[in-house]
Amino acid sequence: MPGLGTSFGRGGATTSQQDLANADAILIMGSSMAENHPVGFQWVVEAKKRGAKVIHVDPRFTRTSAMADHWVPLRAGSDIVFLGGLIRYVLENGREFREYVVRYTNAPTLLREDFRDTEDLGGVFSGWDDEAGKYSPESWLYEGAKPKGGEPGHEPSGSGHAKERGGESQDDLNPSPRDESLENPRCVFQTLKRHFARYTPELVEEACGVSKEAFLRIADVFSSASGPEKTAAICYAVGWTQHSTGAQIIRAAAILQLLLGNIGRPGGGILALRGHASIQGSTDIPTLYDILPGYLPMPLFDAKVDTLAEYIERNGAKKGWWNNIDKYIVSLLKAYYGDRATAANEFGYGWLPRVTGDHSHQAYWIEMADGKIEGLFVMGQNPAVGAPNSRFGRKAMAKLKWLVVRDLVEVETASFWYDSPEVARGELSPGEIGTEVFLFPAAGHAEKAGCFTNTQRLLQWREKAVDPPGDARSEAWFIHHLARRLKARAKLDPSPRNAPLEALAWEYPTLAPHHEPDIETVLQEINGWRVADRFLVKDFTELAADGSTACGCWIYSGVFPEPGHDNNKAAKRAPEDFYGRGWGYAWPLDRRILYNRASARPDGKPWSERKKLVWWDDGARRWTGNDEPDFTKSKPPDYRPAANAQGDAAIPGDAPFFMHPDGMGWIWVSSGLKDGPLPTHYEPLESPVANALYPKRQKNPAAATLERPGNRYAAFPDRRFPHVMTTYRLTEHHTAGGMSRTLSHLAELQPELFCEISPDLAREASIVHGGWATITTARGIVEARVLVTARMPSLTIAGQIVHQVGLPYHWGSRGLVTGDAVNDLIAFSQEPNVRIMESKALECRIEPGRRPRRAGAVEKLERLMEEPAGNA
Amino acid sequence: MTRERIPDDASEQALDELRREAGARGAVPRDGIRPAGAPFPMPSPSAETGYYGLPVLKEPTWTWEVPIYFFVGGAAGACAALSAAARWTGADAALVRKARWIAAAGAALSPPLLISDLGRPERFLNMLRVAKIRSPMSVGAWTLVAFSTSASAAAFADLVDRRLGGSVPVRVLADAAGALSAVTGLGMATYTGVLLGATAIPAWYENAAVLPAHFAASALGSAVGLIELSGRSDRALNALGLAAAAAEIVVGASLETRRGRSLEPLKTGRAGALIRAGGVLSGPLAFGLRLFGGRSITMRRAAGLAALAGSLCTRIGWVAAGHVSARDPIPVLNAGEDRDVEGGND
Amino acid sequence: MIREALLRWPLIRQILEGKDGTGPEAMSERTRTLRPKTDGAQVARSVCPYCAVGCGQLVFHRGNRLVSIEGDPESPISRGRLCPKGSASFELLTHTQRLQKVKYRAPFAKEWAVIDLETAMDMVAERVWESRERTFQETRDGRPVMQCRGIAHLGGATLDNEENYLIKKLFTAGLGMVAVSNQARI
Amino acid sequence: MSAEPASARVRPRITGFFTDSTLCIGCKACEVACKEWNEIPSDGFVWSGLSYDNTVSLGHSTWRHVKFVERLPVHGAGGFSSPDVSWEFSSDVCKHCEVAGCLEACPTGSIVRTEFGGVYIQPDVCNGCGYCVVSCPFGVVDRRPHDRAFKCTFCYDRQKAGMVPACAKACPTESIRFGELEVLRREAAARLVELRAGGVEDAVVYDPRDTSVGGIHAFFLVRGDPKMYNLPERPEVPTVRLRPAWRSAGAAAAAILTAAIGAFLFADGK
Repeated sequence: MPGLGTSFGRGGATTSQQDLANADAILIMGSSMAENHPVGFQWVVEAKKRGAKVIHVDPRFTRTSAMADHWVPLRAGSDIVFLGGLIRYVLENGREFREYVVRYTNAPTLLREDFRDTEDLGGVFSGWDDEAGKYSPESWLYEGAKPKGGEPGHEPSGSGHAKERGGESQDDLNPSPRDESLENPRCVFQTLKRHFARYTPELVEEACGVSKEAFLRIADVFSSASGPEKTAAICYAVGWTQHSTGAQIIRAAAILQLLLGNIGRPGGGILALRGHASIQGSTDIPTLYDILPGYLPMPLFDAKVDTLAEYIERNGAKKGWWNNIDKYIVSLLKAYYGDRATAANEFGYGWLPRVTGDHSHQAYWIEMADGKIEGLFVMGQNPAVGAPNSRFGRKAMAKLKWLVVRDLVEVETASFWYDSPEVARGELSPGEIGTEVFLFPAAGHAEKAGCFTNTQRLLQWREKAVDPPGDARSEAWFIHHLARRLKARAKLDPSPRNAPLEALAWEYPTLAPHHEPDIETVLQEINGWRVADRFLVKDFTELAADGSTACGCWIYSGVFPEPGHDNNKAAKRAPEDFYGRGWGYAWPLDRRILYNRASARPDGKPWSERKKLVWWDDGARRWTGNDEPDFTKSKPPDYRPAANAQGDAAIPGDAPFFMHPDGMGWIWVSSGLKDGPLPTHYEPLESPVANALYPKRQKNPAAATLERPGNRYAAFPDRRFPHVMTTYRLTEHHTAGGMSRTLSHLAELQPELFCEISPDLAREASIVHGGWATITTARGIVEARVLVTARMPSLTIAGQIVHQVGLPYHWGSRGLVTGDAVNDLIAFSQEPNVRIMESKALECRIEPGRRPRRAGAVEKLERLMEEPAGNA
Repeated sequence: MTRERIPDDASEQALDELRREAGARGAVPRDGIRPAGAPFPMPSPSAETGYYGLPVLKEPTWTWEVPIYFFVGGAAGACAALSAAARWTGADAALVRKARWIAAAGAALSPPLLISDLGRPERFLNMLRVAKIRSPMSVGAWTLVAFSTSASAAAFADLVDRRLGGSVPVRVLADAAGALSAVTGLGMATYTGVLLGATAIPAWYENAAVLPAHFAASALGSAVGLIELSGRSDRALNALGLAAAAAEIVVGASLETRRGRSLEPLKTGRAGALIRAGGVLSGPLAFGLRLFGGRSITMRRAAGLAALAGSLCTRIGWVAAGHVSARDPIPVLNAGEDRDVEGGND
Repeated sequence: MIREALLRWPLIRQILEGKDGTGPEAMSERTRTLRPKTDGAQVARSVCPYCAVGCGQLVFHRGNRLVSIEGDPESPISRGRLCPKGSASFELLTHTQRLQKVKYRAPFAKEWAVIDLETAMDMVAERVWESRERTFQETRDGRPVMQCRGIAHLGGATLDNEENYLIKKLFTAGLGMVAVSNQARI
Repeated sequence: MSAEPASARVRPRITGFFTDSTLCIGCKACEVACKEWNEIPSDGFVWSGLSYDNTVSLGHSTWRHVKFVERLPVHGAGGFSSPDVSWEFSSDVCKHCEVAGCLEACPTGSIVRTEFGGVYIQPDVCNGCGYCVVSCPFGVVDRRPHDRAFKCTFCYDRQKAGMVPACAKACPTESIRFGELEVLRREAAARLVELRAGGVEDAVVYDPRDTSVGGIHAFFLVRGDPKMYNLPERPEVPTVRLRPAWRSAGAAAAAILTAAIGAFLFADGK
């Protein structure tokens, strides 16, 4: 989420799917929306009917391209060059929305003298430390800003989900030095111009393989949808995020949209298309290691935040919304520890575990491989085929003492000990695997009540229809009854470590017939209440820092303002307007389009009749319009904060991005990202192509390869793995297939794993359509049917032909239809900000025929790895 | 109901082999395996090849009983007609009786054959729920019912008549039944041609006007053959045999001379071979044997045998040709461009 | 009596009405009284469990059994439409391969065993307690850590917000687990 | 032969499908929604290699079928703007012909014309004689081995309750429109004009009304030659061959009778 979070203030899609219908142009990139979000795509079709131009940029001609007005194939992993090219095109041709840029973004803000750009330092920004392998971002700060508390920069253990050290760039400044003429060479605007000066159409052609003509046509179409009368939207998905530069690709899109004035306005915005029912929700209320609900950071051991005061001082901000962090963390602790959380014990802050390192998925999986993890819970996920380097992952699971899997069917994660490829290949055998496995039947979506948060931050409640079959139960039931047992045990053993467990507030009424916890009481706890009388709070503005309120997730506060099912706003089903107010609940405070203050001019009047959304009603002295204003309703456009005003009071009436201390949209991110204040093109961790911009910096220096036996990489260059490989989903299946391979009506639609290759590659490698091919990377080996198609073009990069191999990743060893797990080919790797793997651009080799059976497959791989990489 | 296919090497080889076959023949009608996937590499769809060259039509789902039924029903029907004709012309009563019994035998055999082909045999009576003049299958069903009843009634009455040593009312009844069986019998001999002709399958509907006459001639030929083989050698039968054979020669000649992609299945492959064999056996061969056999009973019986064999081949061949024809999308896609349909829709 | 019997024979109806046997006269009792299977079923307002578009679903059920799952026309996002996966979500909940009992595999065992739910819960609680006892760290160089490193969790993006909340509350705030993760990234 | 073809009666509100391929995203929701509602089994897990089409054709267990017409994409041009069809999707279904071959062929009266103008196989009546299979000019009706004939029911059960057929309800992009036939035909004409104006010159409406089929209640808007989608140029209802066939039958019968009588009179005349 930090790509969006650092740019605008919140790590969520800025717009809603319906609003795409209002766009004049839509750029879909890093996503095949028609294939993976078909029902959401109806709004793109709606926009087409209203005359919008749809652009799809993707290595493959997909079902989305088939519906687009423009499609250009680009080389997987060259996205920042393409977007940088668009940014340069806008700047060079004066296509930016000038007044928006000057008034609503930090483009005019001046930067420090000592900042050095990648263009000056051959591929790194100032502050890079080669030994430590990380940045000290002090020189990225605004001019005159002081780093706050101790040495600047990020603790390595921290991750980008949290608003870490939020706003250090602004606190001591009021206001920051700006040059609204945008002429000052040290202002963000000029720095941006210099930074992207080399991202020319020629470079785009050389690095992306996109013809100059095609690029210029698209640049013109997209940047024309800007200004008071027009807007353009951008849709992306994991085609952008699953890269070693993932967050920065999204940053590039954010910069482009800020320059074109497309944030907070109808038909504008950036729509992040999430792939799971509640992936947004599972970040808002995280099952992640580095944050607490509502994007509050977990206490980092290295950050020396041993006391609550230190935590608030470090993570709060004097200006902007994060000034309220004390209220939110204290209310959360009250929700967690109830009466046992008192001012005397810092509300139990000391009981929270400290983050002492990288505890993210891939990191702890490596610890698992080293035998450091005893037990693992897996709920509704299937890492044995769904996680990167699943071959490494399955072997790691064999080192566990015990494993608990909860799912609807017996997934590969539960059965790895007897039917994984490793068993077939003789690498593992049940007799040698000491892992104790518990496989629990889980309840399906219609067999339990609860809410998902969809891709546009909308909480939608599901009513329970029927009881789950047999011993199937919900995750809530499992956790509740596990908690009961453990707390009972903790009572008997009052050691310090058991204090938090014992203190944990856990009184949820249960319902017949299975003693399922009453989920609405949990949602009420998330909404928050006054501790004294348990009156539910209206919303997070009622939360206090003195322990008088409890709230499980401040950004969701307001979803359940009064008792009774009728007041469960997530369950509301009476849409009143186009944006669907009255249907579900969009955080925060039911606002459907974020930062919509920007849909009005600085003086509060709409930019245009055609694109009006919210505006200042001078008579009523309040903001009003077609959506909930994402702004303090009573704050007039001409409001100017008093010197040393704090919190929201420090935000002027014409600053739409009020989560930020300066209330501006951040073209420049001086704090919060670990790999630079601006996006820069680096090649993927595995690439057959040299970095056309920075020969000395082939790949993102801040990204981690986690290279080790079992997680090997191709060399550069590497003739063993000459082709670019990318993975994707098909409409007919879901992720690794756990919810689709067992369904006959889906399985028959895509019954076999196949690879898509160009006729050129087929000829070159003498592979026949409809036959078999074996695809190998430094990690693994799979076989697939061959679909030879011109939809998967080979591209000319820097004068040489680069072939791309496309692989959907839905198959595994179980289900009605089976196939090799493509994730065996993907490497563990970490984008620096969110530690996501790079699965969208790797290097592979492809040969005709099926892979060897049994042990032969591994032998083939090992023989290949012994060959010299040589020169490609 | 779902079949799971574990892609092990054995099943893969089977599949590849089937794909090769499909590539050669255009389709493999086999459970679980479809013509799809072949031929490789895939032809891209075009106005010329249609959708990846896949069939437009569905193949007939009929089982082996159907052509046999066409043969038996036709022969029996023609027999009934002959017996009636013989009776009216005051020919030898023994001949009439033989013909009646052969017809009755065929009439008894036909329904089981037809019923065993049904997907839901237990529902065969539904054939009598309605009477649809525009449905050859419905007309045929009613014809079969009428024919089976009348033909067996005629034979039975004949039996009773002889037991009682001649009783007028019974003989009247027998003759009435005989007459009815003659009319419906002629229906049996011809309607199967209409049944095939009035379908969407090019090789069949292109011969809508030929098939009924063709099947009738073939039915007459086999009827004559059956009666002769049962020990008769009347000159009249031989004359009728000659006539049937002559008609078959005409039909065969016309089929051979007509051209067109939709007629290919009638001339090539297994179906073509069967149809040609049938044509030769019941046409020139039968004709020659009768013409040059003079008064030789053996030659006439040989001719009768040839006609029977030919008739069977013809029925099997035409049904097989329908399968082949249904697999070829080209005539279906381009039909009607040059030809305006005879008769039209009244 | 016989008249009724005869009138039930479509042929008679056909003749009396002078029809050709292709219309109502040929319809069976079942056809004439045909109704959709959702007739009289109860409806639960639900949401599709696959991707994050968040399509509204109507879950039809009768006597604690699912009847059908369709799109919810009132949803401002999906307007009643569903993709193939959403359309298949009835089969997702009703197909034969769904688990109904807890399966247990003892260390080094070659077979699954089926065990009782409550027993399984007791065993899991036991494992958690022991692993936590073994791997819990209260302080590091005199500063609080309160961390249990020996147990990890994966999953959440397919679960409900309330469930994620309870997981984080028990595992992190209660047990001190830090290795908690799910699919969600950027 | 009866005075008028079975289906030419005037009926109340006639409904239809208008499948607009230019709006289809090839998601196959219609196939699945149909199978889920009508409880149709899967018909096998065979990878075809024909683009993304693995159900390959309509059949006894596939009543909606999405075709994937794959050609050569043009760099820079999306499928929508491209002068050539680059990757076109089209959801096929029973055409519910105005004059329906299967309906006229059915000997049991199992196949009936409903009050909505649809052609419906009564599952409790069909005895699986298979004659409708060879009588459908579009190759839609199919007999399941050792069972009866199957095809799209036009969701007769849903229509009776005023509900939209399952496929049309699920379709995410309104590529499958359901409604009053004549209204849909007008909409299709308008859509065609709009598309042509927008530069999609190769768009055509497929609704053969000048043949004996007399128009179809489930008609299509496709790009390029309909034959690419296996849609016949001039489909004819098989009953147009009844007259020549029966004429031939009559003549043959008469000939046999005359020949027989003649033969017995003169050859054996005593």
